[in-house]
Amino acid sequence: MMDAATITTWMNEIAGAVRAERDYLIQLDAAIGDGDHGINMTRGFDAVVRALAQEEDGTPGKLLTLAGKTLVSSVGGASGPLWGSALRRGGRALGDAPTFDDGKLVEALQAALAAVVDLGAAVLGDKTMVDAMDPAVATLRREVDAGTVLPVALRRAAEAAEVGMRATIPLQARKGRASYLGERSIGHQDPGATSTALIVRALERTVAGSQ
Amino acid sequence: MMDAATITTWMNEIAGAVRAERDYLIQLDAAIGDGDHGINMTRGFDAVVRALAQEEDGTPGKLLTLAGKTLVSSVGGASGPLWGSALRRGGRALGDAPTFDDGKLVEALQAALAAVVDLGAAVLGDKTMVDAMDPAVATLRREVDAGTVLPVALRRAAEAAEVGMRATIPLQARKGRASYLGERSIGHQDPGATSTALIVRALERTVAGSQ
Amino acid sequence: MAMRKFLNDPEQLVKEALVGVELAHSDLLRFDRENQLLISKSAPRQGKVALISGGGSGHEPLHGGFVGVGMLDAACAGEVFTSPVPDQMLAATKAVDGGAGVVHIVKNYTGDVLNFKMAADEAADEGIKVEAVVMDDDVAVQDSLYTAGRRGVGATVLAEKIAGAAAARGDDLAAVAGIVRHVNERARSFGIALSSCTPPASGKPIFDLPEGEMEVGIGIHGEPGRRRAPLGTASEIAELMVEAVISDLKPASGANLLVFLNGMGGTPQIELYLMFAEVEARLSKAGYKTTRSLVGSYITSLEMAGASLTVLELSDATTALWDAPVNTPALRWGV
Amino acid sequence: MAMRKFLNDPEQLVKEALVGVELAHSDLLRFDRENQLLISKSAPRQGKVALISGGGSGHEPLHGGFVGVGMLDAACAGEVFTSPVPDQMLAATKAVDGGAGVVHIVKNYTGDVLNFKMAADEAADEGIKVEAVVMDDDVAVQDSLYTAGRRGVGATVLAEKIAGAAAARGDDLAAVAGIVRHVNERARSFGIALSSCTPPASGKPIFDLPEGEMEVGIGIHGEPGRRRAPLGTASEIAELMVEAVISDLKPASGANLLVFLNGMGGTPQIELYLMFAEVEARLSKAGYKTTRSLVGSYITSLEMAGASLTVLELSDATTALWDAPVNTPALRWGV
Ligand SMILES: Nc1ncnc2c1ncn2[C@@H]1O[C@H](COP(=O)(O)OP(=O)(O)O)[C@@H](O)[C@H]1O
Ligand SMILES: Nc1ncnc2c1ncn2[C@@H]1O[C@H](COP(=O)(O)OP(=O)(O)O)[C@@H](O)[C@H]1O
Ligand SMILES: [Mg+2]
Ligand SMILES: [Mg+2]
Ligand SMILES: [Mg+2]
Ligand SMILES: [Mg+2]
Repeated sequence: MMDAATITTWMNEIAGAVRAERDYLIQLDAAIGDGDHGINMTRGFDAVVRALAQEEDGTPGKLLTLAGKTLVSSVGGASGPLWGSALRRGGRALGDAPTFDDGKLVEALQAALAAVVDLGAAVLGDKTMVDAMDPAVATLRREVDAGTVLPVALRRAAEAAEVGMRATIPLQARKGRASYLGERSIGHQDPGATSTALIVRALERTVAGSQ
Repeated sequence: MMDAATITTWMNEIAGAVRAERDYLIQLDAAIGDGDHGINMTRGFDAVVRALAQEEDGTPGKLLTLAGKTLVSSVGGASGPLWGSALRRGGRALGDAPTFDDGKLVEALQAALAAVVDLGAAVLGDKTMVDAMDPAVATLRREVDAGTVLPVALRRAAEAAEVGMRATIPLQARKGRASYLGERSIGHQDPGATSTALIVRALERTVAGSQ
Repeated sequence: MAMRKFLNDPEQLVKEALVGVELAHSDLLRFDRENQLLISKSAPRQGKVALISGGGSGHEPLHGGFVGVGMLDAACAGEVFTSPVPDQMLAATKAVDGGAGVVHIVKNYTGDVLNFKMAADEAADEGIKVEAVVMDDDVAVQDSLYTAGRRGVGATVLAEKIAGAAAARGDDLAAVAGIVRHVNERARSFGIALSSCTPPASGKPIFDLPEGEMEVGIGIHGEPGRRRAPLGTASEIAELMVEAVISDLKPASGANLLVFLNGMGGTPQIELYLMFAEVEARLSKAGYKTTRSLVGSYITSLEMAGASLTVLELSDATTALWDAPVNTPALRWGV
Repeated sequence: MAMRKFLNDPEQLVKEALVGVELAHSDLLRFDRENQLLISKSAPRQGKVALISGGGSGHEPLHGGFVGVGMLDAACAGEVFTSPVPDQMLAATKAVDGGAGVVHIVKNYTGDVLNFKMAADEAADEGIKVEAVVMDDDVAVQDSLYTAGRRGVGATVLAEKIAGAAAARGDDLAAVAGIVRHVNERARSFGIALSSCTPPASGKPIFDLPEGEMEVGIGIHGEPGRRRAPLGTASEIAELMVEAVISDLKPASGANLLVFLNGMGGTPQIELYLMFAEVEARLSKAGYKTTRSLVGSYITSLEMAGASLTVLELSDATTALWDAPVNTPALRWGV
């Protein structure tokens, strides 16, 4: 079973990961966007870590919702509302319980993906974070349904996210700033898909570390 | 004896010389001024050549005066009024005669130098065109007074101009834009002294060519 | 990390600059530091429709420079090139609402649209009438239902002025929003970059543009354009811009135009006026009448060298609204 | 030769740009192509003292952007960074004289001073009363009788506005010239460059300034400054500028100041406002009151990144003249 500490650790892991890859994300976004993705994600998850540090006795659902709200209120740009709504919706899916199991995690991530799609209207192949998030969630669900232990299931989900991330390279963007480049967006990896892969990897480490 | 053709040829020679050295004069002026001296001199003497081409039956004095007026009206900057007044005053010194001799040439150049000093108030060592012009005129007068034939006298005058020009390098400018640089003007050759040396050389070539 | 910038801490840049705006224009506006807003001293005015806009910083004077009288009631400043967050737009909406509702002028970028949308939803929950209008005047982007669509660029400045005048004379919410929509429909823009710009937080130019080349069809976030081309003469570039804008806008023959020749931040005025003359020559040859014009750097990308052309087809009504008095840090006349 | 410029033929740049100025501001001024002048449509006005200025181009909006009502009657445009020729100043003087005489506002550069002087002499020969005032407000240059003296920089903008208002209200020639002199005496300036600029005719940057360094004590012709120093923070640079200006100006304690934070052409507004806040903090700490301010790029060096600070100690009289209505392409209020 997972609990509030899982959420807090996951958010800390993400904050560390996006900070470590800040310049790389900037560079990817500079190629087909405006070069701020690494800054946005770092600012956002730093704020999340600070917010959660004040809120240690919340339920996992409450913490994830708070993380989402914090992203909405601190990031701006496209990634702020998208990831913010995702985590908020994921938090709501976790409900009020003090713990959650593998199935509930899948449900929460599924809800998070739905929030992104509702808000941003991107479909697979539009060269967005959906291209990493969708296969990750699908893989996780399949593996969990098949009874794979969570650390392994998450490893496969993270691999699926990375495959999806790399698959954005040859695509022409149809959503977000990169779409303004038209054909010039081809040949570059989507920054949002890249940070999404980092976020799934962070979850994998969180769960592996606690077991 | 020299005549109107001497003036026209001299002006043509100057126009050719400053055009050939345009970039060099720009570079010298960029180091301690605003980088336009090569452009100013080229624009000015091109205009002089065009003006004289319309005016072929003037006396030497009239042509030199016209050259000066043309510089005033086409150059701007510091060098426009200075060289413009110089040639105008030189032209007036030549009077109405159809020809002029070595002594009259000295007198005209002496008047030209006086015009520059009257207007610009620079003294020897201020790191200006006066540092090339003054020794050139002094040398020419001494040589002509001593009976040296004009081509030789002019060669020595041109050499004196070049010595004066090079002697501006270690000086700190006290007049013109370069003075704003304070000590940073030290170590650079004055652009106006450099074009002055070109002008004296052009006169030497003019006289040598006609003899 | 040394950039060619006057800067202390990049993370504090926006706030520090807004302090300066408030100090320089305290007669017109105040700075709400907590929400990173510039709010007109004349807002809220009971019964007047309020106008707010906002977006990433780095486009100055847009939007803060247009806060005052006869234009915006408040501007929300995001980090450099990053949309502000919904909390800001919500706070601005509440601060300026005079009971007659608030128009949100939103430039069409995914981030701006999503963040403004969240704020509008919350404002509605709190009982404030909000009408959001999304500006998308940039013809460089091929419009399509399946993409993020066109970007909002220069027409935003014109819409803020024209709709601001409509709000000032007492038009109601639907009318003011309708005027913003009308300006958006009758205006088109096209931009060219001659250099990249360097966002302070990253300290690196967004793209590397060799001398002798230009980016054609840029937006305002320092992003590369639709294509790269050899640098043309002013005359050739003007031709390109006019053709792109006019072929898409298709003004009525002989129409009255407002021509807005905008600098991207690092282009000197002498070049902007040269470009304006080139553009003007083409428009008048095509039979149009430039009855109003605006030349200067009003919607910028930091220190980018470049320019954009915005053409608005004027009606008598929009002409009168353009001419109405305005008093803001960046646009002022009639008062 | 490819530069990052909108340009056709460098030799035609000034004329082509002035055509654009005339097209954009035909309500205010006209372009005399032969003499390369911008002349106010309201000039000559019988009995009004006229004001003209001029200098090299590349400093836009100075001077042409200040031609109109309540400021300059005409501006003479030289080639880029090169003083105009006397014929231009003479033609301008004749065009605007309304019988009450003409004030020449001359920035102290050898070229400008000599060319204006020749024109003034000729105008006097033709029976026009001319009073020339030479501006020299730049404290970076140590004043000395034996050098060319201080440069004329930012105070020129303020003198043109303030004396323009005096002329508009009917002051006589001596009074208007006296006001220009007064502004020059009670104002000081200091400039910093973060990059060089590239004059179009040569196509090369005037100097090479590595990133991480700055030129301290610059003028407005793209020339290097008094010294080169490591690039400081905005805060450190503001300290340097304020100290240089105030220690030389020595305003009365508690004096009212007009603070003019000027961009050199390539510095974005967000940085100018940041610098303004830094300057302001220091001035108010020192007990001065900034009762008027101007922030923007008004006297520039093409696309140079940099800024200059000009501080004018205000009296009630100069404050009222500053506030008086002005309508020019670049400065407008009260009308
Ligand atoms: N409509 C959308 N749906 C899903 N993801 C999107 C959408 N638009 C943009 N994104 C994602 O957002 C990322 C960019 O985020 P960021 O750089 O932080 O914001 P901005 O584009 O506003 O500067 C893109 O790489 C893309 O993955
Ligand atoms: N007061 C002066 N007296 C004599 N020569 C001067 C004076 N001031 C400047 N000069 C000369 O003018 C030259 C610069 O000319 P130029 O670059 O054409 O004009 P500007 O300085 O106006 O750009 C200097 O190199 C110097 O030789
Ligand atoms: Mg981005
Ligand atoms: Mg020079
Ligand atoms: Mg962004
Ligand atoms: Mg010059």
